[in-house]
Amino acid sequence: MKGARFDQLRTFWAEFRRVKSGLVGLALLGVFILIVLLAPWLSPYSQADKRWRDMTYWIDSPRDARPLWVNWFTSRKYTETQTINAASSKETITGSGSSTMRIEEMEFPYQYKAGYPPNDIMIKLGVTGRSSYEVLIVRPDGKQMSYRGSTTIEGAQVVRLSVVETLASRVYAALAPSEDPAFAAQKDPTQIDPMSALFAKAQPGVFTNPVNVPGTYTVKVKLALIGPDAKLDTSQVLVMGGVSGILGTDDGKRDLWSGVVAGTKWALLLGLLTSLISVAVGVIYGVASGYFGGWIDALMNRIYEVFTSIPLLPILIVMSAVFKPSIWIMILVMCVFFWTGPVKTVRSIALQIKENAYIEAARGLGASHGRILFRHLVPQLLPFAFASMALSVPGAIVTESSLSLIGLGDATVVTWGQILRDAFGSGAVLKGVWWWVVPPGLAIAVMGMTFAFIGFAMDTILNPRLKTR
Amino acid sequence: MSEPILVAENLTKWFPVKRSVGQVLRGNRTWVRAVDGVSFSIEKGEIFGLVGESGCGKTTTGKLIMKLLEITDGRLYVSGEDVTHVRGRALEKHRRAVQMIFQDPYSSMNPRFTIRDVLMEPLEIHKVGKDMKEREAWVREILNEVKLSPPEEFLVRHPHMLSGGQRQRAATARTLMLNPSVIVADEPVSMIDLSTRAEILHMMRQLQRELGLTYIYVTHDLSTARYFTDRLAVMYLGKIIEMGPSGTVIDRCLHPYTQALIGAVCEPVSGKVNQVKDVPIKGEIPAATNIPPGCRFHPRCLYAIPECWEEVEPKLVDIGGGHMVACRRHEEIERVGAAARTSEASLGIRRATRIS
Amino acid sequence: MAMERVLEVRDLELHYFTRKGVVRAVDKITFDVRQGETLGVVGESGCGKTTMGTALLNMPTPPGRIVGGQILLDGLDILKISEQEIRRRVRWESISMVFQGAMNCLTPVYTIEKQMKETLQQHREMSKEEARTRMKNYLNMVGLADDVLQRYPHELSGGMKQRVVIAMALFLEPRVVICDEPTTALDVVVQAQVINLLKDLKSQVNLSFIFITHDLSIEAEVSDRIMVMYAGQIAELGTSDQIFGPQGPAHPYTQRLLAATPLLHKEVTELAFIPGTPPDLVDPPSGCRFHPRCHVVMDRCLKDEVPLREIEPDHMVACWRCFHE
Amino acid sequence: MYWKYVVRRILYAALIMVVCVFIFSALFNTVADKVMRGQIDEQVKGEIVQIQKSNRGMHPEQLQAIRDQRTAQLYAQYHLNEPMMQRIMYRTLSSLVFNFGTSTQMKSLAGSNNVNTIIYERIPRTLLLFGVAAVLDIILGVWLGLVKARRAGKMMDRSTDLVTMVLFGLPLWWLGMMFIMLFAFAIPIFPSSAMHASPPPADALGNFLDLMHHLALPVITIVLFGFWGRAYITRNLVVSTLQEDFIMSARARGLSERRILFGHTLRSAAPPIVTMSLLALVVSIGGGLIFEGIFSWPGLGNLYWQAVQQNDVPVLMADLMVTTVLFIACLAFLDLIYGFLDPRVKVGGKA
Repeated sequence: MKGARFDQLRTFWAEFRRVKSGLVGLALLGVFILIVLLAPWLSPYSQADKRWRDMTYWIDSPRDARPLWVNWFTSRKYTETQTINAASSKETITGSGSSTMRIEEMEFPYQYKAGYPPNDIMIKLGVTGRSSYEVLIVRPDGKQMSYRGSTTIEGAQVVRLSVVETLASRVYAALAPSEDPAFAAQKDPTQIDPMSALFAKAQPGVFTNPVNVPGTYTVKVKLALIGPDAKLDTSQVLVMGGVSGILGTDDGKRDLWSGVVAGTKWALLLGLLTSLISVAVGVIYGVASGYFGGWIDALMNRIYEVFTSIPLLPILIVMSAVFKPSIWIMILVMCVFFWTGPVKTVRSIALQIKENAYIEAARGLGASHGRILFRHLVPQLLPFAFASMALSVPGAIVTESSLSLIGLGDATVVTWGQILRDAFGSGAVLKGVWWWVVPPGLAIAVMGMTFAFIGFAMDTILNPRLKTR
Repeated sequence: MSEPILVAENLTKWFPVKRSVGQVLRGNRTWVRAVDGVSFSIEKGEIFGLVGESGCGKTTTGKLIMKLLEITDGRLYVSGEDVTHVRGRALEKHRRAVQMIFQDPYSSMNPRFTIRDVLMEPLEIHKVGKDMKEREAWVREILNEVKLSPPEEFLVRHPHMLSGGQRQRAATARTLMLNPSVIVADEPVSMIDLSTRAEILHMMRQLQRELGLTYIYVTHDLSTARYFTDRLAVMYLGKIIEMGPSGTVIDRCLHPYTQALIGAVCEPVSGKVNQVKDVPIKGEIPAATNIPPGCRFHPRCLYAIPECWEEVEPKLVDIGGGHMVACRRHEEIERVGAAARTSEASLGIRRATRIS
Repeated sequence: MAMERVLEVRDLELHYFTRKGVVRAVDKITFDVRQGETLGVVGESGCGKTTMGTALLNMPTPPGRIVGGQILLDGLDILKISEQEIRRRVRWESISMVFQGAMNCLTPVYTIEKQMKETLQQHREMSKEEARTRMKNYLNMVGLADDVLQRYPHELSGGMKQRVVIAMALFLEPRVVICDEPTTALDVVVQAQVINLLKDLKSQVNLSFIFITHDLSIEAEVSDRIMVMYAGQIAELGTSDQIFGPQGPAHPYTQRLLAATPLLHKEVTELAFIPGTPPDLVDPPSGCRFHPRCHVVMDRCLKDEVPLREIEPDHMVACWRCFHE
Repeated sequence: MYWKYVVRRILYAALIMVVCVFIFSALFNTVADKVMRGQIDEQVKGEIVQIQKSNRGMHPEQLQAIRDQRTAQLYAQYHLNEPMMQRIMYRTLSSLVFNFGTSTQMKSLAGSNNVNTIIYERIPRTLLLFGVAAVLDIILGVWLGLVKARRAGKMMDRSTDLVTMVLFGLPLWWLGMMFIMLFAFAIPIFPSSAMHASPPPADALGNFLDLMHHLALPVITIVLFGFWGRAYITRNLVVSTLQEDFIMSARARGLSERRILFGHTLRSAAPPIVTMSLLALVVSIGGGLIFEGIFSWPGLGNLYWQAVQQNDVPVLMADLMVTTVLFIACLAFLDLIYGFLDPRVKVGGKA
């Protein structure tokens, strides 16, 4: 008996193998499953799933960065994001006891390779205890600008050069002499873009039409550690580039590749779970309705019709808006409306099978309803059930992402819909931030396609009439 | 005469017709009178034929005997026990005693089952046999019985890997699994090629002799019924209108409907090409929801007189030799028909063959 | 009988190209149809008789293809002319067909009138009145009332639909009408009525019928000549008297088939049967295709393919036993 | 016969509608009650302030009494103190007569906060957008389906099948986003949002052209997204109808291929083609409503966005009810078309 079952599977597989798109679908599904399994190794931010909305987790990555590979296609390159460790450091100790002060002098050389200037430079000083600092930037042409932290701070120091206002004026001060004097006189020092000017050639137009100069820009940091307990661990300079990671980042600095990878898990999970539950319910409902017939069938038909008369997404929107469900409840609610999918077909197939004499023969032999349903009817419907399961996965994923898009998703998980919502909400579409909008949508589409390929392939096997040869 | 093994008394099956809301409110109830008071008794070891056109209720009668349908009215006795409304244990017993062979060999077995699964199913349902080994041995024995040998070769096959004839053998094997006493065979050979038809009937008859089975042979084909059955009942619109020993019913039929049926049969003898067939009947069969008053055959009958629709329906009466007919004018018909019959009987000439 | 030959089929070959291999459904068959006769084609399921019928209209169902032979209609080879020519000169104009399962042969969304008129107009220029009269005439001829014209197919019973289809097959007055199992799905009484109708029509109109069925008894009722097919080939071809007469058929297959048919008015204790199953036409047996099931098989039957030869006037047989060499 | 069928189908749709409205009323009873109490409390508070202003000397206890009395009166008026079942029935009834009360946040164009007004001004816009799209979708879909059926199994058939599958799991609104990025920004030929330019052109023709210009991109998106699916359905139905006996019979009768394809095949397959395509379309619109939000098309779908964002429960509920009513009406309409096209329903018989 086991052998026979296996035999049927083998013939099914032999048929399936002939449909190329089905094989492509299976391969893609394999890729998605691999992505889920290898997520910790694939994504640079391994906690992306849990800390997607935790802004502190993303502090180290650039904002609004394009994907790395954009540079392969543009003539003017975007700066890559990179971390620079101290090239040299020098320690001087003054005073003793409670008035001990250690001066750490560190140099961070940055090789700037022309193209667009970095978005930002962030200096991270891993300090325990009290400290104050001074920053000096030396350009390849020798021009320098310095900046001193205004107060003494307890704990780690993080300096983001782009938002330090005084830096703008220092840059201005250093470069204004080279600028066209007439222009320089008009310009408000705080209105210049410090980052582009910092990396621009000192010549007229440095503020308005900067020509970026490649070379070594050195960030020199002088850190004063105050008190005997103050210690310095590691210090780094992060150059926030215009490109980062496989898919870039969003305006919350989140790495989109990590997001898409994390979303894969949820898409697969909610898609498969929803389709599994709803198809199981639908198949059993349809089989029972067709098999029992009579008033049971009539009643079940009425219930079915009520469910199919309710537009799916609107009711889900209102339910989500009112009850604010978690993703698990959402899956359950989707099932409540998704189960109707296979019912009609299953019922008509069941009616057809029921007409076969072997059902009557089984009854004549004294088989119970349960035996007939689960030994004769349901097994025949399994291939159809698998096909309709495959075909209802994309629906579930799209429904979830639609709900997320409108702001009703479960905010504690990262789904592709959530990413798209953030993108749409922050105007990415209107600003043309394509690397934020395209990947999650494409992921939904490809996953949908994966299951469509598999489902349609099974469908052609099941409907020999549609075969063209 | 031995003890009757199966007795049907006024067996009736009415199906309710689906009604619109309006009809429900007006209290109209219409029924399809599929089987409308059928009585017969079958002796052990007999082959009893039920013949008629589609929709005459012959298959429904078979299913009532199988108790696949609830009996609306009347009584059914098997081996002297009333099984009309049995349930539970008694129904289980009935299921083992009465089995059925279905018309379509292509649909009477689950295509996903192997022959082993098919034959094991009755044993599993009724928990017959101590273990798999005993069951399997029994399955092999039965397969040999129906000449599907060697059994090993057939056990692992799916129904679609068998020919129509082999499938019907397997279906027969299934009915034998539980040692039944009565087998209802519903058109067992009508969908099988002519060349193998006789083989199946031959096998069935052999089994009947060896195992002492009783058959109820349901068919529309008078020729095989004549060949295969001992006794024959002709049904029209849910009622038996003529019954008796097969040879008598066919050669000396008295009911106008039986005459029409027999006239309609084609036979492979020469010289008929330029003859118009004599089918003494008019109109089409009425719906079973709307059975004509009086004799239900009168609208199509060429012999009908006002009495036929004005008075009550004629009962089946025995006119000697177990030949029963339900027609008020059977005596006149017999007188008219006697002359014509002699010529018809001469058609059954033995054919010589060139070889062998 | 030296009647005019309406249709001559020469070495017709039709193969189905399936994944399993080439199925030789019709394998080099040769026969003719004469003016005013009914030619019966009989055989078990899968012997190629229906396929042969559709081939005569040059309308094989895919994946089938006519791969060889000639079909001569009054001397014109219809396999050589264009699709448009076939449509104009052959289909329905010269050869019409009553398909198996005539219930499904009427388009469900049109009234009978529309379907009949459409066919008429495709082939004949005639006024509305003329068309109407003609349609009514033919419907009356098959025993139907005029009001059938306004009905949709689903409003008619099986027997009525069968009659409509027959009326349609006749009303262009073709040379040949192919009837493929026209009575199989019908009840005995209705079947007899349809047979009577065909007999009646045959006496009224002078055209030829090809009557395809699996039931020898029906052939005995309607056909002047009978062609017995086995495994895509002709086993025997003879007149009704030759096949059903006291002498009996010549081919062992026909003999056995006939002996397997029970007779109504005769007490028969044992019926004959043919052991085994029809062969797989992807890989048919060598020599005579019937040899594995034959009860009088000889050595020669296994080796040599057997030709169809005339053993007496109008009687052709493909059996080594019957040839006296 | 057909009219009897029409009446029955419409009555049945009405019944289904009542059941749906009842389900919604029961499901969202608690929330709706809470919102209503909030609105009443707010209203009473306002009235009390008015009373306080007009007679300043009023005793706080007296004010409290008036307030309690007024609240109780309004509660009674809106059946808020009755048992739950009765409240649900009351809500069902008032929904059925399209009495949805007042919104909490949103206003109509004219500034009314009557939910009906808010909803009604949006219905025609949604119907315009999806109606135009549906017509184009069906025309293109059936055309492509026929082309595919005629070349079943050929390159063209398979490649369009591929497109159908690729688009199968794609959210319509995402395609909308892509098209906006492409055709409103990268190559700015269409406006990215709304129904009219602001300010709208004054003359009627200009106004119409402006509307068409704004309509174009969302309609193109819907049609490009959907018509493949319609083609797929049409193709499959036509291919399986082509295998029917009556087609073989028609061919044997010498009818031309054109006549067989259009006259017999398409006409016979029409009832299922029309209903299945329309059904798929209606269902996809049910799921694609929020697509309006992407284009800021001010219809019923966009209303969901706004109502969700402003947490306006009465508007949300009313939107749901109206969408459901439209949906059920569409389904009923489909069956009526089917009945009209299929003589088995139209003239009676088994259907």
